Amino acid sequence: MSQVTSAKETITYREAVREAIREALRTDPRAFIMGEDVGHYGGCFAVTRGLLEEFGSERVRDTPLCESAFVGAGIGAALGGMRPIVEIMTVNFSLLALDQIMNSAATLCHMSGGQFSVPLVIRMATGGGKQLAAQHSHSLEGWYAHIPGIVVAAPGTIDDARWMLAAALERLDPVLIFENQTLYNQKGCLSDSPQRDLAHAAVRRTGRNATAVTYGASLGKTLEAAELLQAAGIELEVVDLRVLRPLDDATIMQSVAKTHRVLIVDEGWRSGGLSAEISARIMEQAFYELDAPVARLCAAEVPLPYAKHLEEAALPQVDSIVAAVRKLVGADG
Amino acid sequence: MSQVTSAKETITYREAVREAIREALRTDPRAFIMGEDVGHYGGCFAVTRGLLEEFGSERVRDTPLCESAFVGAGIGAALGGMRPIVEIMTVNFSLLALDQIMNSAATLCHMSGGQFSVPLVIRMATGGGKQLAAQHSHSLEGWYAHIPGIVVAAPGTIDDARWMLAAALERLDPVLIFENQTLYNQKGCLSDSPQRDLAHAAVRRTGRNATAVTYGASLGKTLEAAELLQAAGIELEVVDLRVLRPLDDATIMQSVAKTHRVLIVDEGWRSGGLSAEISARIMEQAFYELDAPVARLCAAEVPLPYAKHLEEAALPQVDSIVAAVRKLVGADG
Amino acid sequence: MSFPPGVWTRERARRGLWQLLRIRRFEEKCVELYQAAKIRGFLHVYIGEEAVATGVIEQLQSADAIVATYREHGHALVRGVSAGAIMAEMYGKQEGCARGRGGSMHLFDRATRFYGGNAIVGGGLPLAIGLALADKMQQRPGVTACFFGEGAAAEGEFHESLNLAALWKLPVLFVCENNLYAMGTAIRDELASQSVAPKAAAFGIAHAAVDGMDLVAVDEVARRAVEHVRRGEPFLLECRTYRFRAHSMFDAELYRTKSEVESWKARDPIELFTARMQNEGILTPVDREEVEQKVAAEVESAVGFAERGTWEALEDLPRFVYAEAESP
Amino acid sequence: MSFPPGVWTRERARRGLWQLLRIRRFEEKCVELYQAAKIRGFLHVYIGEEAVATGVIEQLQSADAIVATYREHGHALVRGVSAGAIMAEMYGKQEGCARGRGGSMHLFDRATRFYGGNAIVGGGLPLAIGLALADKMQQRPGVTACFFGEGAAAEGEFHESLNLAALWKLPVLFVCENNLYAMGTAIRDELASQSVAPKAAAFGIAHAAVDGMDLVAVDEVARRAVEHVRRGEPFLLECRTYRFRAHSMFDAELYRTKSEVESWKARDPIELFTARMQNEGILTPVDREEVEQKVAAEVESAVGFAERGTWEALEDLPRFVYAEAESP
Ligand SMILES: Cc1ncc(C[n+]2csc(CCOP(=O)(O)OP(=O)(O)O)c2C)c(N)n1
Ligand SMILES: Cc1ncc(C[n+]2csc(CCOP(=O)(O)OP(=O)(O)O)c2C)c(N)n1
Ligand SMILES: [Mg+2]
Ligand SMILES: [Mg+2]
Repeated sequence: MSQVTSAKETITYREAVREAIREALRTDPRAFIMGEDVGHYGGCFAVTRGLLEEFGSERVRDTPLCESAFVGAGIGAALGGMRPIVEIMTVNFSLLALDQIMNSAATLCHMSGGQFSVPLVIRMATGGGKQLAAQHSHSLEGWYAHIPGIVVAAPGTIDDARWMLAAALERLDPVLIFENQTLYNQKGCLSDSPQRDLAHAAVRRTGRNATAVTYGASLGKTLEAAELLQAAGIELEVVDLRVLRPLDDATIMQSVAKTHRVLIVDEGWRSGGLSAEISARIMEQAFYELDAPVARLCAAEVPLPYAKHLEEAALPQVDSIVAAVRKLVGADG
Repeated sequence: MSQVTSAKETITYREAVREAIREALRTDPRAFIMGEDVGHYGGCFAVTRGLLEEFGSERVRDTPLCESAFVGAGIGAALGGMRPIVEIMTVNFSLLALDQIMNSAATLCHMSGGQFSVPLVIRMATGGGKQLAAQHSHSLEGWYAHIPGIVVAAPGTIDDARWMLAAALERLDPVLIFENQTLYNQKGCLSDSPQRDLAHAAVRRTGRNATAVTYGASLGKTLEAAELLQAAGIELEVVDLRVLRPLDDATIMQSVAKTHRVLIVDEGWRSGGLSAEISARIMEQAFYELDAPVARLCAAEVPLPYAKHLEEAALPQVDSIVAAVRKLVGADG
Repeated sequence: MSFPPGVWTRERARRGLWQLLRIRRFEEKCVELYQAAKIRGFLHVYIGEEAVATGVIEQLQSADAIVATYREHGHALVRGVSAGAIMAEMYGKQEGCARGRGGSMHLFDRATRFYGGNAIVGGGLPLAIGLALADKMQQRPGVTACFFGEGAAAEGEFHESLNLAALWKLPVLFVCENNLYAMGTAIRDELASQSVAPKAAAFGIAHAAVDGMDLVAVDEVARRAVEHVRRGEPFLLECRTYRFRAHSMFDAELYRTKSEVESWKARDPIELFTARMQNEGILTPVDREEVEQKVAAEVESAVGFAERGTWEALEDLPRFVYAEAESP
Repeated sequence: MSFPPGVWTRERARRGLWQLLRIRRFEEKCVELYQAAKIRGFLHVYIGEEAVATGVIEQLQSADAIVATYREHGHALVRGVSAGAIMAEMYGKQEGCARGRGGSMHLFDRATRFYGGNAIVGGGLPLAIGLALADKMQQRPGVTACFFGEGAAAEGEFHESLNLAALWKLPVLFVCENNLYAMGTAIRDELASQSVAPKAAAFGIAHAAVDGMDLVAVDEVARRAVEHVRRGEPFLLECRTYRFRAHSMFDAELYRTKSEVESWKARDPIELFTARMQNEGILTPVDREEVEQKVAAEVESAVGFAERGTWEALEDLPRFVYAEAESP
């Protein structure tokens, strides 16, 4: 297991998450990680590889298959003074634990009149693009962001993969962290100024002509699209939401006030997704700034199919982002 | 058990649902109902009272507490040629079955390339207003409307309570019917022209000055508000969505084109709720018709509290609807 | 059940009777107050089952934890949550043990490690697993007692939680309150096998079934069960009991006969215990009278406390959705 | 396992061998094609476990139903889903048995009542309950066979489904493929009790455990189990087996030793069965050779079929989200 701490080495998103977990386990005796195959297998996406050897099976705890019980056990352990990091393999399986998440984790603080809090982190992989079909590919993080009482984070960069967990563990509330499966192999450098921030969106690229609001796996695609658009003389500002609940309205509205045109790129399904919320907030808070209706580019409303060409067509891609921005700024006619 | 079939008698919403179930059991030998306490207890909201005696315990089937398994069994029975009506006591408990609903019911048709379909109806109570606190009161129907592969219906009138089930049973897709718990005691007459429609929104009141888009329990409150507003010279058009997935855009946009001002009233939480989707669609389809930004009046983003005054404050009420409309039309200065 | 010598001193017997009566009289008052519309929402009373909470919780120490269901007034009372705070909670007052946000189904009390008040059937079981895991990982000697009905034993979380408790050797006392019905569904329609305790065997978990109407019996078996758990292994205790009243305030009781109910009332845990203690010469009719008076005063004072309570300000509605301060 | 006379005619033995080999050779080809990037997504092979699907499914009739997991190529093949349609599915072609929408984990076939291909562990169990309920309510004599791993036995749905099957006396054959691991988690870390069959006892469900590497044994026990189910009661059959390959194509196999794998390979179900049948004089080396050739031809033809397949048009992406026509 290589030690990756220098800011200047290239590391993968996977390694960044692993370092974050390792740091938590090293620095906080209350922290432990549990989930299916986090130990002996090394994590279904190899995120936790090596941690069992370093921290032992109490703190890197393999669970049987029982999402509801081990998420609930995470809630209970948090109530009992621990700082559990629960890993659910992928978001589709988290539905088995949704009762615990919504009816317990998200409500206990309020229901108890503030006596109890649930400092629990739940990490899970999300998203399509790996041909894993309709029971392993959905992007439900935006949907989770509907639930009061939880915080929802979606690290889209190596830095956020590295530092958001620490910020999450500092909170006393349940924080869900969604790691897009297509990002694990992404390589990059850690920046010199770690941002342990769980409150703000980030402008990843500035531009004058239009704003793209996005997060997670679409961030990279959108930045690529911005590059292509630049060549065509269209300057796209790219806002990375980072945190899906609570949303950082100020950063979004600032960008709207600057560009007056907005495209939301979201790998979740369109109807009732996070993209709708952002559009609605812009409607409410920046209606008179708009030069054109806010546009959305989302996943097709289908259970994601296996076949590569169908799956690709179902998700936002660089070319469809380019096309949507061009349409938004009226570059096509 | 009184026979309620004449259109002119007054019946309750509860009785209307019961009649709908009875009709299904009488006319289709494949239909049966199952769920917790639908039989001997008579249904937790007394909806199914008397049906066990009439149809026997095979077709009015009490289940143990096991939401995931009995919803999954409904899916399997539908695959096997039956027409199950599954009752989940309230929407909060449906989270225990969400894996079956999203990962199986909603995907099987697509995943099997159209070979299988799941003609299943799932009914459940939804909504707050009865001081049942944070594990029995939420309005998640709009959230469910995010899921491709299912149909979501929310009968807000006695007629719809009576006739939507038949329309649902005619479909080969999973249909979720959400009955707001505060409506069961509502009384009214059945209209002469039963509408077995599962595709259209309905304009429940016409008006020139603004449109309120709503459904379910807020429908009555909104109509009351319209009455009050009328007295103040403000004509509110009231659109009852009826079906939350798929949404009937045409009816909404027609009303927008007429009034140019829209308030969405939704007892679901605001962020990422159905209200956002409607606002976003109006943004996309009727932006240039708008004289003011679309406004939303939703549930406060809290797990619903027990105390009456707190719960009331957390939900849209007649006076808050009136105030929101007045603000929308600029009646307050 | 044999009568172990020395266990039931007069003091202890008075205390046992006191706990039983506190629950009974408190809940009788709740029903009255429900009819007077002072209490709303769902109200599930425990009348008939008092010996279970009393017999089990009296074995616990202050560092132990409790997870209960929506039928938990009795558990909260025996545990030492103040009757006034419970009543105020049901009134929806700010002085309630959940500041009026929980109501009857969601009593909470940090001071006594009373973790609710869970109204999702079976939902408390995983929480208990986690609480016990936290105790174990922090080398604290605590026991977590988790109460649930036989109806909950059909839920998958029951199975998942037992498996985790056994695999991880967690100090959880599972207390199944088998009152033969889940709402209106009789146990024969709920569970393929009609007793719950043997289900623990499938996980290698120690277990016992006991007459839940008999405080002496529950007390004895629960003591041994708690000792077992304190040594670091789970235990499942099934208490066979019966609820004398309707499931909630919205129950026409179509599913059982009056005579069945009456036959169980003949084994009222309070009368059983009183008679037994009087027969053994441990208590006298005067003890009963005195305890009744003490209890009546406590209930009256709880109602007074609730009546005098205040309403949480509306602007505080959004509080506690997220934590306000570092917890200890 | 005694060798019941007359069961294994030459014809039947050749057929058994043929089914075993079809799975083995088909999946060996799949692995090759995965490495060649013709197949993508998750691919879970059944190599080592072939005697289970073969031994069980050969007992079923055409009106029976099957629910399987993501490790289901073998089950689909034995059931009679065409190898070409399965391979085309893994290629993502329109001619695939799920029109390319499912891939390896989601094989479906209406004609043979093959209900998937479920990739939520435990998720198929309730479906099987419902299919069996539908058969029972419609007075059809069908058996529903539901396959799942020992890992699934930790999920709550296992418990819930067994309870329903027992309560409602449903014709479900639960087949637990106990291959000792759930991905990389060994059974001792998954289940408090290391055998699955006795869990059925907690529900009063008839059960048996069998050596899943021995086709003769599985065949015999499965026949009796299916007869039992056809009389209208559930049965749980645990097959002790082992997967020779990695869990999926993304598995470094850190959790088990090479020597453990080798020791199981010494009990390869195909070699065991071949040797046994040859020892008994039922089959000859020539039989094996001929069957191998037949199988090789089938696999080759399946690949050809998949290669020649076509891509679903992009505009058909939204199809089948909702049903297109009345189902029979
Ligand atoms: C998951 C879930 N399903 C259904 C309900 C509705 N419900 C409340 S209590 C109850 C019966 C529970 O029976 P049991 O566990 O035996 O407890 P008892 O009420 O008899 O004490 C039901 C069905 C619920 N609260 N939670
Ligand atoms: C609900 C759920 N949780 C986790 C997974 C990821 N996963 C896929 S297979 C598997 C192991 C299952 O083990 P077992 O049931 O024994 O079947 P086997 O793979 O050994 O045949 C896991 C954890 C999943 N698909 N579904
Ligand atoms: Mg009960
Ligand atoms: Mg396995």
